[in-house]
Amino acid sequence: MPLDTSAYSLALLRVDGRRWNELRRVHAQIRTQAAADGSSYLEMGHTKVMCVVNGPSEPGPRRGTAGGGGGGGGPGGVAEVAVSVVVAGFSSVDRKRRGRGDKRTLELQTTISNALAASLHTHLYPHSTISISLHVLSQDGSLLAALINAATLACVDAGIPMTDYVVACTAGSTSTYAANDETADPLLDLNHQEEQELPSLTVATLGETDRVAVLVCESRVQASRLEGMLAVGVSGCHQVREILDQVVRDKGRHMIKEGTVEKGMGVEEMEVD
Amino acid sequence: MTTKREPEAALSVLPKSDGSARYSYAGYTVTASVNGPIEAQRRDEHAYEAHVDVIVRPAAGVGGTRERHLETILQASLIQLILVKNFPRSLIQIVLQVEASPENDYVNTKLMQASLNSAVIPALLQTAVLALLSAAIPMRATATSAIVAVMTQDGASRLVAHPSPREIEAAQSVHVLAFTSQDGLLLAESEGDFTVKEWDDVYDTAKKICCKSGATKGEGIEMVLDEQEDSGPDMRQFLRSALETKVAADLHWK
Amino acid sequence: MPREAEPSLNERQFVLKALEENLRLDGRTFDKYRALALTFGDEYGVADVTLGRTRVLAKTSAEVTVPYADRPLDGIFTITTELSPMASPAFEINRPTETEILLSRLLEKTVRRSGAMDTESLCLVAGQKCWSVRVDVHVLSHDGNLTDAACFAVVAALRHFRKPDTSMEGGVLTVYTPAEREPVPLSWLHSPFCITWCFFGDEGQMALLDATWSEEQVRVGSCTISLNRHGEICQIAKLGGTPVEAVALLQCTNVALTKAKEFSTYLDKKLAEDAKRRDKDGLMAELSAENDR
Amino acid sequence: MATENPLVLPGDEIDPSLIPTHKTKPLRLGPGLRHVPPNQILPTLAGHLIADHRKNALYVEYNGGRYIPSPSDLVIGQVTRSAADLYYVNLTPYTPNASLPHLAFEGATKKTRPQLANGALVYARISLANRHMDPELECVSTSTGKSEGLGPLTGGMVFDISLGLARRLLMARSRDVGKVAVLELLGAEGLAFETAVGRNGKVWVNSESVKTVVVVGRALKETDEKELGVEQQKKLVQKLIKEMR
Amino acid sequence: MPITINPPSLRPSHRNDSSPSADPGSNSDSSTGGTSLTTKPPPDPIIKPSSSKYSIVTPGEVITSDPQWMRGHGTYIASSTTSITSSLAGTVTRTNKLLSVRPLRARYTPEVGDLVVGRIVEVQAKRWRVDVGAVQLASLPLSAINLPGGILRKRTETDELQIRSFFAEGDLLIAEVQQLFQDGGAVLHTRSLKYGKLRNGVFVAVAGMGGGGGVVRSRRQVWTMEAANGGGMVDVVLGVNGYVWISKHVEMPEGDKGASAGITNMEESVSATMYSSQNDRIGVETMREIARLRGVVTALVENGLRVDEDMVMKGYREAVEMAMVAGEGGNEDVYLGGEKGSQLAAALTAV
Repeated sequence: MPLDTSAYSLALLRVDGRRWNELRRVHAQIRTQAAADGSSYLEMGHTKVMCVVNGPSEPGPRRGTAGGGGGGGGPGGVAEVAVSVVVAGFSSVDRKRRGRGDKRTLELQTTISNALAASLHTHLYPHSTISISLHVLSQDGSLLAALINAATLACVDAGIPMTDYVVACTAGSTSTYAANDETADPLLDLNHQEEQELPSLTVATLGETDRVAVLVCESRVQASRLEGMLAVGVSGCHQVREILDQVVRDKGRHMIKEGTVEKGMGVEEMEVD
Repeated sequence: MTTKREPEAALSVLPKSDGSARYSYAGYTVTASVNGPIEAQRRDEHAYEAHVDVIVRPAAGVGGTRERHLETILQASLIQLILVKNFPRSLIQIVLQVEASPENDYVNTKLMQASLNSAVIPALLQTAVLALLSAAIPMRATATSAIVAVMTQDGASRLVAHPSPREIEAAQSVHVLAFTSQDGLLLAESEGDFTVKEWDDVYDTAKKICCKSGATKGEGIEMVLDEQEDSGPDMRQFLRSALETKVAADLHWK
Repeated sequence: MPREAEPSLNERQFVLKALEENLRLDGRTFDKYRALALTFGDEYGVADVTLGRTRVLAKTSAEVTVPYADRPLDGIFTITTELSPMASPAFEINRPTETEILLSRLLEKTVRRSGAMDTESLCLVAGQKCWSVRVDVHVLSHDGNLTDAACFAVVAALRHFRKPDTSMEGGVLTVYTPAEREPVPLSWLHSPFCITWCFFGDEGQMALLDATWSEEQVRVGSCTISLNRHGEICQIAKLGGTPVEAVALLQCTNVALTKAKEFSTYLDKKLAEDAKRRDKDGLMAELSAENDR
Repeated sequence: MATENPLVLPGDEIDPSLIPTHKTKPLRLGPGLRHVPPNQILPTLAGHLIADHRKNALYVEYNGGRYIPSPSDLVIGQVTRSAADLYYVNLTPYTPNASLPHLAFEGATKKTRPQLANGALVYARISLANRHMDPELECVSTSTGKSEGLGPLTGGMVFDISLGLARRLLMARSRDVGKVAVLELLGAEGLAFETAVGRNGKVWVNSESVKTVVVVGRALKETDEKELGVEQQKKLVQKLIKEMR
Repeated sequence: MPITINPPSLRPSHRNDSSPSADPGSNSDSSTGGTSLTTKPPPDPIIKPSSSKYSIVTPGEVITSDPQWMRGHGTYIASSTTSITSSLAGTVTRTNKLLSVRPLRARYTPEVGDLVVGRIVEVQAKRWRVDVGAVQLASLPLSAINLPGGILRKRTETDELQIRSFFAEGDLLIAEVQQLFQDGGAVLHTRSLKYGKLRNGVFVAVAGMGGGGGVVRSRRQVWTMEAANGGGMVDVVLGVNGYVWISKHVEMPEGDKGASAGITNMEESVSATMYSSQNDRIGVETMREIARLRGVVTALVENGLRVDEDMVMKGYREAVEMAMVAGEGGNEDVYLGGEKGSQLAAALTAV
């Protein structure tokens, strides 16, 4: 079904009523699975994903390769970040099943693993593995972004040291690549329908910086429009970071109030010293 | 395209392999790489000899049963040449990449591949031997190979050495033979209908092609073949000259 | 399958130290490619690309088949990349490595998804017969920057390719052999090229084009940008790795555009040269064929 | 009459006139030859057959292939991991590791032994090589107890070269016999650097200046790949020195 | 070429929800709702202004850029700055000049002297590899266990050969952390009568250290209690690593009277059964009470409460009470999941 982009120029509203720079509703929770070391559930609009983190831990002897000194971990004495993504058959309209060897899924896994490995302090955990399993329950665009955000949250929950949150969102442009339209506006956080029709890219930044960990563009677009899209994407990432950070803080405060965590040093007390 | 009548070879063409060769003749172009001796996988490890792994990859498409069959034939021949006992528990890996096969302008591709099963063997074997020499893998001997087709024409059978794809298609039987440099029969693969007499003739013809060496070149006068040219180039001499170039370059400082 | 050797500590440190002094081991500047060479085979649709010590062979083939049920008006176009132990003993047949999957995805996105070829033109009889064009990418030698070399080889092979001519008369489809009718080229829309940047340093502040294998082993991240000479981005893939300043990425894209234009010019030149050569050959071939008869 | 140093291929018959005969010394067969009882000598490699009448030896000179460990060779290895009392050291990619005991260093005792990280380079001698066993290394001379220049290689860069060039570099008179002069020439141009050559096709180069290491590395690689003679090596060195300045 | 960064727009997001809520399930908190949300704290203040009585730091947050502090666990100094930045979500702790961040939750970090419950994962030539819920497997050297036949017996090669007869893969044990490797790996020992192989009971793994409902280091990790409803004596072991063991208490043979018999004697007499993997007969009543205790522990964890002797005992009494109230046959019902678990937790927190 083609997306009617003509309406946009009139009202400056998108199909779902958002303005160009608005995120969809982001809802997130951490500690959703008691049995895991870290877990999260995240919704970006109607894209819903779940994440479970186990580790860092040393794999048992089963995995040990021949001749290896018993133990996993990545090269160079750092922890390996193993990511598995399962896309539920019911998550999208076409209900297509994706097998294990699906290259798109494997690419998602590699991307998430490499993005997090750059922020996680993996050097603290030689010969261990941090295993992250992600489950996609519902898809409505910005899938990679949602997966990265969920994985970050779950790693925070698991108490794995990291430089900063790795946060992601998508950005697009209001007209198709063919139209060499200089007036095309950038868009933030695309849904499935927009993603199908418009050029889009996924950006992930390291926290509030402008440093880009992931940049994936799978559609044709004029190079001149990249700058605008990237800028909107980066600012979107910063917004996402605030939201995720708030989720973590709320949970933490709640735990202190319940008394399950000892209160920290008030920073004022430090000042007194 | 016209197929080249003279074989061409280049050694050590791939900088990252221990040894490699590119060989083209009669429309076939094959590139081979040899790595070894390297660590063998547990399941391939033999306590007293090296495991020789041959991988044949078609130019188009992924390898299937056809390639597995070729691999088996080549592997069996090559372990006779390589001194496998020199490297116990290790692996010698030979990868043969077919780059081009002779085109038949009168048939569309894909259809004719099935009938070409054995015709590619001489090219594969020759490339493998060259690559092994380039990788300085110790060998008992070198080998040369030839293909001979038995054609029936007006009730009389005729032998054709180095047949073209069209001739192979029309042939009654096709035979691939390989001989070691010590004139031993290394490989014989036959397809089609033929009599023992025909096979004996094929054997003689193939042996002449494979085993006439530079020194005895002049003796090939009493050829059974109608045309001198049909017997093709002197494979052994070709092999030697290919190596000569390579060794001369390697030892330029001497 | 033996594991890929890791670079020694000395190599790791030295490569980085040299880069900090603006030096590469082979004396190139940061944005310079190694010598690129393209040769076409005797057959149509075979491209042999060397980039320094990296060498990739792409071969195109076509056959008539039945279109996919959900796309009756489209032909089939596939790119297969299978890394054999020829490239490195660490690769194993039928067990795709991460390198292989990422390479295959990149080529897929760059060439196929960007609509470089008009797949509708491959349709012969709607829903019944269509051409299936496939490109097989063979990596003969892997010394870094496989992506750019492979992409160039694929595009070159496809543009060089000629498929058998066909005709439809009274509901009868005829596929002509090369002897009957001269084969025809594919319907080609634009030529995308991959340009891969590799990042080095703690914050990915150093960016290199066309990294060799030993450079790739110590990089902290990479970004492959696919562009055509019209300045259209077909695909960008920075799949994780150390975060890089957004502004630097934009600069990388600008440089990539000029490189893509260079690739495009080089390919056009090579195709023209080959066409000329073939024309001469064609005449010769016809003459000799005449003689044979 | 057979030529002086003929090309031989595996399985070729060797002209008996080329086999050196010596009254007292037994005939020694070098690399690339095998003795097939009772009295046949056959080449196993392609190369030039060389007879050394003084030592009563016969061997095949060749270049290429993978390094095969042989006792008392000097090699550059890379530590892959450490076990309870030895290091596992890799000599060439994809081959089984050699072992280097923790105590095979100069003055090493259980308490004081060099701590080598994974990925560190060592310059070592092969103390044991046997087709049925993984090779063993040492960084100390068993007779003198001294390192004699062997041990960990810190800093610098290691370059891969062909086995033939490595052999030529290790020759006592590499310039005259081995016809390789780049290192000497570069030194004569005033570059200060140190090198260690491994028989396994590796050269380690270290210098205060990163630039020098890069230039030395390029000179070696070009000499190797383009098969340069001494005169061409001179030109190459001059070109590189000019670029450098 | 600068990138323009647009200020974040207002969103109808829950995070601005500032309705005070006492519901513990809600993940919003009113008291600090508005601080430092829409603007990034300036990077250079000496002390971050955001603070409250529940001060939490999150990854990437600058704790201080005052150079007088030293960085500890859970922090890092970003390249090209001197600011100590948090790498974890947790609370800041200070030891003299050392600043560290205690995570809200993390895997168990072994410390010397910790009492842990572990499971054998791998048997090697001279040691076992034990899963204790830490980042790395702990190792238990053959030399660090009590060998049958007395404490003074020397380890022999026969022992090495029959290493599996002491502990095999999957066996559970209680041990103490004896020392730590440089990379954080733990070495265990079981050279005490209190330690050794576990049997006659049930294993529960609860989330690791650092709160969020886990076992906390406390005065007593192991105790024996009298179970209700004729369950007899039950042992509870709360491994510091979050692994819990609840089992039937087995009197040491002649243990009571032999208190003065000397340690060595006792060791010898125990040794026969020391490495047995066979359970004793356990009465139905005891099993039920063990199951109830297990239910209490999981309920505590599920509701984010501390797990220590005090809480477990209180919880157990409460659970027995609840079962009594439920009336006829209620004693049989030991299930404490879901609604009942939260009920139990509510009762405990109310006290």
